[in-house]
Amino acid sequence: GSGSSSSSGTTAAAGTPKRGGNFRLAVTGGGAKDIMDGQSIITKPDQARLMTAFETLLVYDTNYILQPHLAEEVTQNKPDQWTIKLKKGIEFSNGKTLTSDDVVYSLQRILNPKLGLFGTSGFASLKPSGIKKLNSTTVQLNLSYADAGIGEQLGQYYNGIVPEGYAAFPAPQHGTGGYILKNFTPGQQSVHTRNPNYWQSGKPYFDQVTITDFADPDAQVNALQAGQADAMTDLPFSNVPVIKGHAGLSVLVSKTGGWLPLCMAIDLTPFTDNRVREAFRLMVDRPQMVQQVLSGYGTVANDLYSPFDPAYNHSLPQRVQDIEKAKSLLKQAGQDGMTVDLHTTNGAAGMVESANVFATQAQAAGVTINVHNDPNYYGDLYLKLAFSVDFWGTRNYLPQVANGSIPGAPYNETHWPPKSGPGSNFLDLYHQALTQVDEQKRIPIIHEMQALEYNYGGYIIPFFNDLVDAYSSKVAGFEPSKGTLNLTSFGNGYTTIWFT
Amino acid sequence: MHSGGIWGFILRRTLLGLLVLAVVSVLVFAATQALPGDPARAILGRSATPESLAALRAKLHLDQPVLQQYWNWVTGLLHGDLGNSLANQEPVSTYLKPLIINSGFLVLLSGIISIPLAIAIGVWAAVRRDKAFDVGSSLITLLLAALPEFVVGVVLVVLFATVVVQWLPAVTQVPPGGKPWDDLKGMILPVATLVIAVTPYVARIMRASMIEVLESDYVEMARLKGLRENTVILRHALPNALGPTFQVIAINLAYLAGGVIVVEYVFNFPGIGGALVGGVTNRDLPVVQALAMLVATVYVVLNLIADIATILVTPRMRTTL
Amino acid sequence: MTVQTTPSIVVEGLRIEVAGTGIDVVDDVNLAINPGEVVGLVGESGSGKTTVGLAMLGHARRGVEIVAGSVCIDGTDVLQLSEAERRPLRGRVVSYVPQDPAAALNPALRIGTQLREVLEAHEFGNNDGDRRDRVAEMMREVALPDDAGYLRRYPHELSGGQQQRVGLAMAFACRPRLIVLDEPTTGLDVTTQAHVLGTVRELAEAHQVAALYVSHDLAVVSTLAQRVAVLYAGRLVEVGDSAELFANAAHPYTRRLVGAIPRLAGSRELVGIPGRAPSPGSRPPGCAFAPRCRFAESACTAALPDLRALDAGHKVRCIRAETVLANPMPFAGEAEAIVPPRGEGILQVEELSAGYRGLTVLHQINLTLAPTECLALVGESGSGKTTLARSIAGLHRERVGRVLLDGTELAELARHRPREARRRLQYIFQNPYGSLNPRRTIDQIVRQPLEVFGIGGKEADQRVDEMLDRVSLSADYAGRYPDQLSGGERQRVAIARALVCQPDVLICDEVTSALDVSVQAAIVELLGALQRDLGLAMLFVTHNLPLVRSIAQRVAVMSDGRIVELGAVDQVLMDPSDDYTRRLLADTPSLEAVQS
Amino acid sequence: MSVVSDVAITPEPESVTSTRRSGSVLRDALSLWRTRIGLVLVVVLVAIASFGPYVAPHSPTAFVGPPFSSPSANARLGADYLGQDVLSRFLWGGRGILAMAALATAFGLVFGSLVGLLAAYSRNWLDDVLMRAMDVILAFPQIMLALVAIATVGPKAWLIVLAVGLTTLPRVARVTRGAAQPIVERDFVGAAEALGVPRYRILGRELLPNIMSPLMVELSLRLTYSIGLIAGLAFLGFATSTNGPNWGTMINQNRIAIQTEPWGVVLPVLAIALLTVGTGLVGDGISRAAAGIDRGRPSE
Ligand SMILES: Nc1ncnc2c1ncn2[C@@H]1O[C@H](COP(=O)(O)OP(=O)(O)OP(=O)(O)O)[C@@H](O)[C@H]1O
Ligand SMILES: Nc1ncnc2c1ncn2[C@@H]1O[C@H](COP(=O)(O)OP(=O)(O)OP(=O)(O)O)[C@@H](O)[C@H]1O
Ligand SMILES: [Mg+2]
Ligand SMILES: [Mg+2]
Repeated sequence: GSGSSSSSGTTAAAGTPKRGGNFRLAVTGGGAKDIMDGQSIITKPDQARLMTAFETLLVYDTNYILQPHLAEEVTQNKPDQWTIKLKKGIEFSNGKTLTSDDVVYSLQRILNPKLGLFGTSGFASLKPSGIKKLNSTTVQLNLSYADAGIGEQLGQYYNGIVPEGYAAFPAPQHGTGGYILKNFTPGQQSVHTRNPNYWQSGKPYFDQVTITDFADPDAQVNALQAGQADAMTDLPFSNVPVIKGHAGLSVLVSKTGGWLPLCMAIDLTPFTDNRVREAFRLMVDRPQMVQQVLSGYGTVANDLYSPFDPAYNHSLPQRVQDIEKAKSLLKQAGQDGMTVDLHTTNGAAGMVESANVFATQAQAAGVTINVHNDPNYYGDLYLKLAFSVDFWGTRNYLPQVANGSIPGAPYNETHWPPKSGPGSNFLDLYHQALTQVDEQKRIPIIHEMQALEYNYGGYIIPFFNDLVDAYSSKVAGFEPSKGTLNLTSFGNGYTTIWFT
Repeated sequence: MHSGGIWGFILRRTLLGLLVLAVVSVLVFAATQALPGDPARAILGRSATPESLAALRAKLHLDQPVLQQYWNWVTGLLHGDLGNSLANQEPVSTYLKPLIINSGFLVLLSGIISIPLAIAIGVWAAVRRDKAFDVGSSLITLLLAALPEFVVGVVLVVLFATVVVQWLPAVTQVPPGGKPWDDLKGMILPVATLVIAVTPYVARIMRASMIEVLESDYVEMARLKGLRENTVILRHALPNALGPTFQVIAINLAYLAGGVIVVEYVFNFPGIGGALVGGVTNRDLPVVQALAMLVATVYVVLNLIADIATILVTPRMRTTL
Repeated sequence: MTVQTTPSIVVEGLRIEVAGTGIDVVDDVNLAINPGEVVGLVGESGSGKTTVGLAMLGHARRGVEIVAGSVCIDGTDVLQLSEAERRPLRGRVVSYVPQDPAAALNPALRIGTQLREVLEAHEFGNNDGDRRDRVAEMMREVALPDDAGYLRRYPHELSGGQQQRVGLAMAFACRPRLIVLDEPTTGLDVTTQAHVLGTVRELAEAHQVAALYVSHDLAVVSTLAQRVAVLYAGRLVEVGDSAELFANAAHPYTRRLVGAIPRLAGSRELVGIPGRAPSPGSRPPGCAFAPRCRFAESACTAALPDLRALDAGHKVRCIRAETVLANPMPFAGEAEAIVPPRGEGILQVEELSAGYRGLTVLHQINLTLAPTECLALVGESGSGKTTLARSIAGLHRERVGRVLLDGTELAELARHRPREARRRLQYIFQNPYGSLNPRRTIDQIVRQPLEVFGIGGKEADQRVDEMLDRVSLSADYAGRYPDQLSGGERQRVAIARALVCQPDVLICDEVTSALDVSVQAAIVELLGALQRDLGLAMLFVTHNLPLVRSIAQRVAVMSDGRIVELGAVDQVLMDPSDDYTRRLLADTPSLEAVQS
Repeated sequence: MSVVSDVAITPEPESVTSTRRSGSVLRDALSLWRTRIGLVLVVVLVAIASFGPYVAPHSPTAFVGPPFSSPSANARLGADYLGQDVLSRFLWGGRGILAMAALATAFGLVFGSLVGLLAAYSRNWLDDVLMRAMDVILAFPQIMLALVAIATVGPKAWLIVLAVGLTTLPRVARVTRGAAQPIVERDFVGAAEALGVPRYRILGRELLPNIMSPLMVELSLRLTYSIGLIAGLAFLGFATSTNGPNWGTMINQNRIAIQTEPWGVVLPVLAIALLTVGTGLVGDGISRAAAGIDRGRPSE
């Protein structure tokens, strides 16, 4: 159905928006490998940058419900066919009007395997040949098999709509978004100036957005406190009291479906044996995790992701710590008193901490965990490790599976599913689920998939962490959201926030 | 004959310096070769495919024999070509240039402030030997000299930027294309940290050497000749006391080049420090190599200058060269 | 000698203490110097000469302070003035020539600058022109070139003698009333020394400047000073005309000093003074010399005798002066007949040339040393004595030619020589302060050779004790460290170390030049005795000609790395055939001049 | 040649005129209040570092409350970034740093002085070669060399010790050489050579004892720097373990909350500061007592 074009309201308190100012955002996790691409990101600053210039056909609102954005509406007319209808009069920042050609180009670009883009795997059911332009504002997607997940894919922030012929930075970056890239130095800073002919009237409010990479949260917080930044991502949970106590600074806590899994590669020793995986899942004291890692800013999880998905399996029993059982399982597996390396990195707030807390909890079961904090984690080691920590944002079940739990998924840390034994049918179930248009029929399949991962999977998911960001009270328009990205999807592309 | 002596000396020293640099280059190259992990993969990261890896390796000459690679690298250096950063394909020179300027300015500023300050303190302490100033300053310098600079940095931030008062920015921001001197306020704390790190040591050396000179017969003689005290100190004592200090000053300036690494980390200062840490962790060999060579060269040049300066203030050495 | 009625400087009751402690460095010093008069201040090292000298300028070195007395220059008491008021006096009214010219000239400043700044500091002359002229004039007066080029030189580009003369020029620059010269010729060879002394005498007379000449070398003083004040343990013990003093000294100490001076004429034993001068703090009550004095009686130690006048201008601080005067001056008679060298050479040097970094400083030296003979090697500084000695001892790298021990050639470096050769040939260094390892006890030091030559246990202990005893060091020295010994004692240790392994040949390089006259005499005494008793062959290097008489049978005179004369001592010293030797003898200051 | 007086009246350490034996240097140093204070500081902190673990109320990794919770009966000085007991972690956190610093310094001192002595004694090509080699190492700032080393092998304790020790070596070597050169010129070395005393004995018995005082000064100075360096590396995140108790790491982990729960930073910063200041004071004391060593002696 159709919905309002504005995906987030403005808090009454903030009053009427005002124009002007340079919004300075402090982000960690960047580096020399920073990029700018309307359809891909490597680091967190990349997310912040992408949102300045690029928008998607659909967007998730603060309650994680899909809303039309560039598209007037997106409908699944047949199990294997979707139709996209564009809004009229939307222009790219270089003045070019948005047409179906751009949509076709964007989707084709996403499908191009050579580019190794984020979205590719989500569109497994779509072949380039299946993308049909009906008229200047309508595009039809003919799938090679039924897929109910396309809509959600079109709402993923990284599947931005780019102009025909688009290429990543250093090529010029022109999107439909609120800002135009002025300059960009990887690992340091990018500056974005207001897009004068943005399609949402009156928006955006800032004259300029400056995104600065920070080496560590400490410097970030210092900058915020010293008034050198207007907002920062991933405020260390431990710092919330500090900022809250600090006049002129506010904390934005968003209960999201974000999660920091401990990833066991099911095909690498010692985790080839599910008894070991089971034991490890039982060693975790999840409430303590929430307490120590998140300072309570999170909710206990049950080794499953996508909590907001209507199809989330609430019937599975909540796992609790059981050291004795864990011990006996390890004994059976002949792994009692084992030692394992756990790799992590300062990728997202809490990644190192949860590794350390887990290490301490594991001691109780006589397991020694050597935590390696490797800054080059995502460069060299990622996806090749037996035991590692990673971070994910809110996403519904099927899109997430597409991203991380099937062969060919770009970020399959656990190397799920197994070739044989329980779980080996996971892929079939996935395809069944996709082809199943009827929601009621789809849910049982998904529940079965979740049960498999719950019992045999490689993920330990102790909690869903809240996204905690901090910003100067000079900035208005932020409000909590269940969405993936920080700062309410970076102020929905810096168009829904302003300086009071 | 004297000047000839000097030139000969300078020549010898320069050659020695070059020799040192040559050896350094070999070491640097060897060390960076020893860095584990495949740079090609490090670059491609998530999106690595066997083909793209192979292609990139070839592009980076990683497939060539080590000696060949070393030769390419050195010849590159001599032509001012530092190769391309593995992390972001741009030339190392363009990537490092702004950072070097930033760090350079930081070091320079710290040097310009700390060295004269140190000399002044040292001289005055020696002149007022065992008086209040001497005792006080020598104690303070002693305490400060002992403190690691990251401790100093953290304390300064706490005092002046966050907890106690918030007069100064806690982090230094140099927008790309911007110059560090645009935001001098942001330079205060990093510079202060480095100054505190360097001044005490130099001051103590200066004091010691000045005292040694003040005790010498010729200073006593100068007094017995009825010269005014400031003539005695400025004309007779100071020049002789400076000589031995130059080496120390040089070493400390070179040390600054290392000190920045930590300080830049504390203040999130965009300089070679961050680049080095990043380069090391990203296996960005060209960057690490370039920085190592840069710092080594700075060291060698500074020492050369110090040697020459020492010669200039010590006539005796000119002839006994 | 003209004694003027109005002395230009009068020192009274001067007392100087080690700061803070009540320990006196010098006390009760009274002196008067007339214009144009040169007064000698003589005393052993540590007696307080420099301290007194500096007090003339109202200056006390770091750690000592002037606590009492007055120093009146033309009526104004320097000590009463504030530091600020003294400054204009220094260099203008009273000036100072330091002990060590090399150290006293600023290495970083051209000598011209250093000369000119004195004049500038005291606004001497109306303009730079005057001052430039004055500097040139001074340079001429001290017989140095006055051209701009020379003035642009740095101190290190001058020889020791030249540096000292620059010092003099500086001192005389503002035509002061009083000038204090602190051993200005120590370290200079006799020839240069003679020049400097000459200059001083002339200038003092020409400008009617009063001069206080500080020295530990009586012979030198005797050639220069009209009156002499003898300082012992910080107190004046005798003051009088030099001739009078040397002819019949009234104080036992003065007598022993005179006796300790080697003479050119008449070969004779040297008699050193037993014991050592007490240092500040450890000075005995009563007469400080009493413990070393053979005239001493109980009264001497009871109370400090005061300085009383014997006759006009002759004062002495001794209650037994009359008795002393009754005795003849201790000029011991002929030494026992010198043992004639027997057998042929034990040590031969053939065609030996040596140098430093290519620059040759020794040219084809030929020498033969017979067993039990003592051959003296004399020559002024820089003539190559040490180089030769070191080459023989195997401590010098760059050499050609042969050194043979009992006919067998020796390797260049001691390390490559056979153990036996190393044992038989021993070397004693010029400076006892450098040749003993400050971190090892006397026992360890003396024992070292024995260890090297594999002698240990009982025998070693016994030999060490024996040796220490021979050099008359009591057993309790064994446990001490060198810095707890006096220069003389150190040199004794060095001798003990050399002799403990019973060598046949001993090479001594200026073993006494670092020591006071009295100590020097004692050491020479000892060496002579040992050489005779142990039947050593000895090569005795020195630049002190008179000393040769007291110890050697033959003497070789060296000049510019060549041996210019070689013969029996009497023959060489009495009628030298080489005129370099003659000049050397002429320049050598000696007491004879005064006495006859 | 002038003659020094035999007495050594020492109104002030720096004007000592006679050679000091290392023993007496230490004694003199101890008579200086700064040395005493320094020694007290060092002793106290070494005690804390080495015995702390035995008196620590909790395991350094035990959770005693929410992160950065304020001091309570259970956690006297509050909890750290993970809710671990700050006090316990502080008590545990000195050992590693201290041990590594000590080892590194020892390494640098032993080999540094060896190189220095060799260079000074062999007044020939060997001298040049050795010193140039030192120059090469010196050309890198200590921290840089350590960083590269750690990057190659990872933050292993032995590697950190080695890297820090290696960067200490040339600095010690220089000082040793400088101190030994005048000694080598002294006659007693010549005397030993004339006797044919073997080289190693000359190095060990004639030279080494005479440079003890500068070496002792160097020892404390280098220890000071090693502590700072190792703590600094930990501060940069290069510690042997990510959550192991370590003063350097503590600062980094807890400085984020310095405003609300300062103990987690203040304690380690204080500890490191006092320790380095302590070693510094001792070093200064020794150098003052040893000052004037080999001065005032006639140079021939
Ligand atoms: N700064 C000082 N502190 C303590 N004692 C001192 C100091 N200077 C000199 N003395 C002592 O005062 C005494 C006299 O010293 P002074 O230098 O005047 O003797 P000197 O006769 O000049 O000796 P020399 O012939 O070696 O020059 C010596 O015993 C010396 O130890
Ligand atoms: N280490 C050296 N390097 C270069 N030249 C030297 C060195 N030592 C001595 N000479 C030169 O060799 C010559 C002889 O020196 P040597 O020390 O043998 O003279 P000497 O007779 O012992 O003098 P002195 O009486 O002062 O001891 C001198 O011209 C001296 O300048
Ligand atoms: Mg004197
Ligand atoms: Mg000599």
